[in-house]
Amino acid sequence: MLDKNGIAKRIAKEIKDGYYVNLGIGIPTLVANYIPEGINVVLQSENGLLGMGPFPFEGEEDPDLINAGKQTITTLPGSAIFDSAMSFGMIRSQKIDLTILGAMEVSENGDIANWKIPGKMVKGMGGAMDLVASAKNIIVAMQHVNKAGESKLLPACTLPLTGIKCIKKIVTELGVFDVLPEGGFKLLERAPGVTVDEIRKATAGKLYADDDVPEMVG
Amino acid sequence: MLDKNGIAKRIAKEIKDGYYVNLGIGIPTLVANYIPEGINVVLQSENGLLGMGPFPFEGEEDPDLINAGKQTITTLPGSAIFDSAMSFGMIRSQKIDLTILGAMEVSENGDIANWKIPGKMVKGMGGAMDLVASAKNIIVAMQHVNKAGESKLLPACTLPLTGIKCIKKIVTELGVFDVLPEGGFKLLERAPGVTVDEIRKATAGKLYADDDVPEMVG
Amino acid sequence: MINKVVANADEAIADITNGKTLMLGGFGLCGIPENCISALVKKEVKELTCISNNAGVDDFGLGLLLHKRQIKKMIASYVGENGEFERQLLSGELEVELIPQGTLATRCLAAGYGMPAIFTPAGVGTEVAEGKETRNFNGKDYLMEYAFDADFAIVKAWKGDTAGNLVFRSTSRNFNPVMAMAGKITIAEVEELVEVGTLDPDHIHTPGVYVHRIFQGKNYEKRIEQLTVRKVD
Amino acid sequence: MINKVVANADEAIADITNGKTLMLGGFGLCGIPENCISALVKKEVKELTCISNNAGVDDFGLGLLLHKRQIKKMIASYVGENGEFERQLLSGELEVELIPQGTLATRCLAAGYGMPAIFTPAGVGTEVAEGKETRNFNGKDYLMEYAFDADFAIVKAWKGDTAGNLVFRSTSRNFNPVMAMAGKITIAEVEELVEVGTLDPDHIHTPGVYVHRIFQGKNYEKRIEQLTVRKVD
Repeated sequence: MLDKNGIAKRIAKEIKDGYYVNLGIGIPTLVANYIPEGINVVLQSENGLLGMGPFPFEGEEDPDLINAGKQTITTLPGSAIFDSAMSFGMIRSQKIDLTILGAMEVSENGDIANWKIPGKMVKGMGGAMDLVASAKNIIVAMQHVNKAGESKLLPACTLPLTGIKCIKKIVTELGVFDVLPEGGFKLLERAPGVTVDEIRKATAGKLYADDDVPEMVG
Repeated sequence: MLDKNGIAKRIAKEIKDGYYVNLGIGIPTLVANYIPEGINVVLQSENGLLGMGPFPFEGEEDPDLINAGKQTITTLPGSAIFDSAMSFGMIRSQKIDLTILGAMEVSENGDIANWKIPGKMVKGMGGAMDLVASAKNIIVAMQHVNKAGESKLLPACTLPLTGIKCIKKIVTELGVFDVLPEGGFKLLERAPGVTVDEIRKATAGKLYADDDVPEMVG
Repeated sequence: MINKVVANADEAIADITNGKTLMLGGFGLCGIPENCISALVKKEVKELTCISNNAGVDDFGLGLLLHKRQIKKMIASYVGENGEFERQLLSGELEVELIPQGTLATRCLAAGYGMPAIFTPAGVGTEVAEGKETRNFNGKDYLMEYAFDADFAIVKAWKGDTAGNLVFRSTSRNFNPVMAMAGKITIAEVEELVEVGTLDPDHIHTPGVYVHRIFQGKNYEKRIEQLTVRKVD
Repeated sequence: MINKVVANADEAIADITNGKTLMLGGFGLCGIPENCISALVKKEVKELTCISNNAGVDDFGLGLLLHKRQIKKMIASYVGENGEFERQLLSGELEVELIPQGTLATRCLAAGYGMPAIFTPAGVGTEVAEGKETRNFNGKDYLMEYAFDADFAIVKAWKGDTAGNLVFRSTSRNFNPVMAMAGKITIAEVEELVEVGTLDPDHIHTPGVYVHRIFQGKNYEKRIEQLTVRKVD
């Protein structure tokens, strides 16, 4: 079973040299810590920055320089700043190679719900709807089941949707899954020590698993 | 009767303090020479400049700094440079107070033709169609009749249109005319030494002229 | 050049009356027009519709207007950091329209660029699409979204000149330039007001033609919402 | 950062083959990609569709490609300064589509901003509107115009860094930034190629994400089309 950092670490392997990547809030943010050495990657923050750097050193924080999570950050040599229209312009025109974000639910046809729980205070979708509707490659990083123990990989989402037919891959504490074009979750890798049966039990949507699904390599 | 500079000088009186103005090629360009003292006006050039200054001094021309007529020009303190999308963005959103341009024909309902003569080489509309479709206030500067002696103020344009129902005012060598919302040319001022009859004779479209149309004041 | 300078925030917002629609720049608390917000609080203008990516925090930014019940309707993409907001929303005192962040930005752009509507895939198949025209281009569905129609845009820039040309600093740029283009009347407050000729024409983010009033703000607090730092090793 | 540097124009355009659609920045002869145009002439690539505001003059700019009959179709707003162009047009050798300048710019913007179509009033009621959808918004008619779909965009900037960030100088900016955003592959030639970290992130006109290849050009002629000067008194 993976912890949050394990999920982030596994997702980082999906990032290829030369990628522009948008990281959502939560586990996705941790992915930045595991980008392999020697790989040139540029992080986009949708409030208007390409080339997001690490947090500033204490005392060097700049209130004018934040990321989409409102955290103080830094730029890097080669960074570029732009306005919100251009930021979502480049997202819509698919200049961002990979988007990684969290989810409350993903359906077996790739729908995602991650912004609203009826009856609870709704904070808003922020840039999530734009990102999922536009990105050519979206990976979801999330826990496999919710706090009530219910599967988050579902035949159909029960919560209000953020986007439809858009999620390509999911990484949870239990494994790595492709969302198949024809529908269904294809188990690609098991998390260390996790069996296919355990994964099947935790997955409400249709699960496809070969007999010899490999265990994730650390 | 006015010469080209006279037409330009008369049009310059229409420019009010605080106006952003786009000047077309030809007579409109001359208007810049007659903007009254003490009036603050900013000239827009649609290739991407607000605050167009005079021609450069000999030897100080900069090939990177031209106006929409491709002439070398200068900037002024307070000038701003932008790309073509923003330039026409501000034109479409009517941030430009006044557009002055030439015409081959204007109809009594405010249509304008100024870009194409069938059978002749067509150079293109450039920014003219955008300007006439968007500007809230357009003045045409032109000769009253063409080289064949035919009126250019017509019941309906005979040449391919540049825009429809857009011209508000016309200044020719013979006088100043409003294009009435209900159709027709309303003579506001006669050029020095020109009679209403002479104007009527040169105007093919419907002309409204009071008995006491004033002569233009120099 | 045309001089756009007014004395201060009070003068800049003097004609903002009850019931107007305002756009306010900023992302979180970054790049918000602090002086104008304070002046709006002081003026006690009410029943405002505010278009802004966020709604401030309890005691800063738009939270100050919420606290005084001056906002009737909030159009935003994310309103998560504000307890008073939540209270008013749940009690029905406050109308809220949540729209995708890119749609928010592009509806501003559309207004500034004289485009009555734009097409975006954001929200297709979700409740955001309800009641909206969906249209397929090249095999992909898009929603048609309308340009905003705001009475006033209020933005905050780093530097500005007397002709209204604006330069923004770092990510405090965010929504400010697109909103500056979108207001029927645009008010800019700047940290430093300079003479014309000081700013490089090649590096002006918002040309003065879009700005109707400009003034030098004061006492910028620039509060940080999420302070995240590294320790020096 | 991601390194986008290629050695020269020949390498930059190596995969531009016959029949491709190219966007080329510039207004008149101002800000045109001189090096890439020369390389295209040398490569003798043919049957190009060129999207550019103008078509150069007889012996410079796109006129060089026209002279060698490399252009099959020209999409432009104004083509007035070119005798060879006129000859090929009248003889039927060259297809020409003339479109309003603002429509040209905004169809580039649409491509760069992922908007499949835009609405503009330009051309309503004229032959430009033929065959196009007209739609009324708020009492005014607009044409729906589609985003461009160009295989390559070729632009010229003043400075650029190895990550592809671009800065333009004065009115040589014109169509270059919007075309840079619009190409499936974007090639930038620059007068000065600098290391990352040299350009101010706040003053980059085109972020590197839009640029796929960049190289330092040479021997810029920067020809002036209409030299207009004042005499020193």
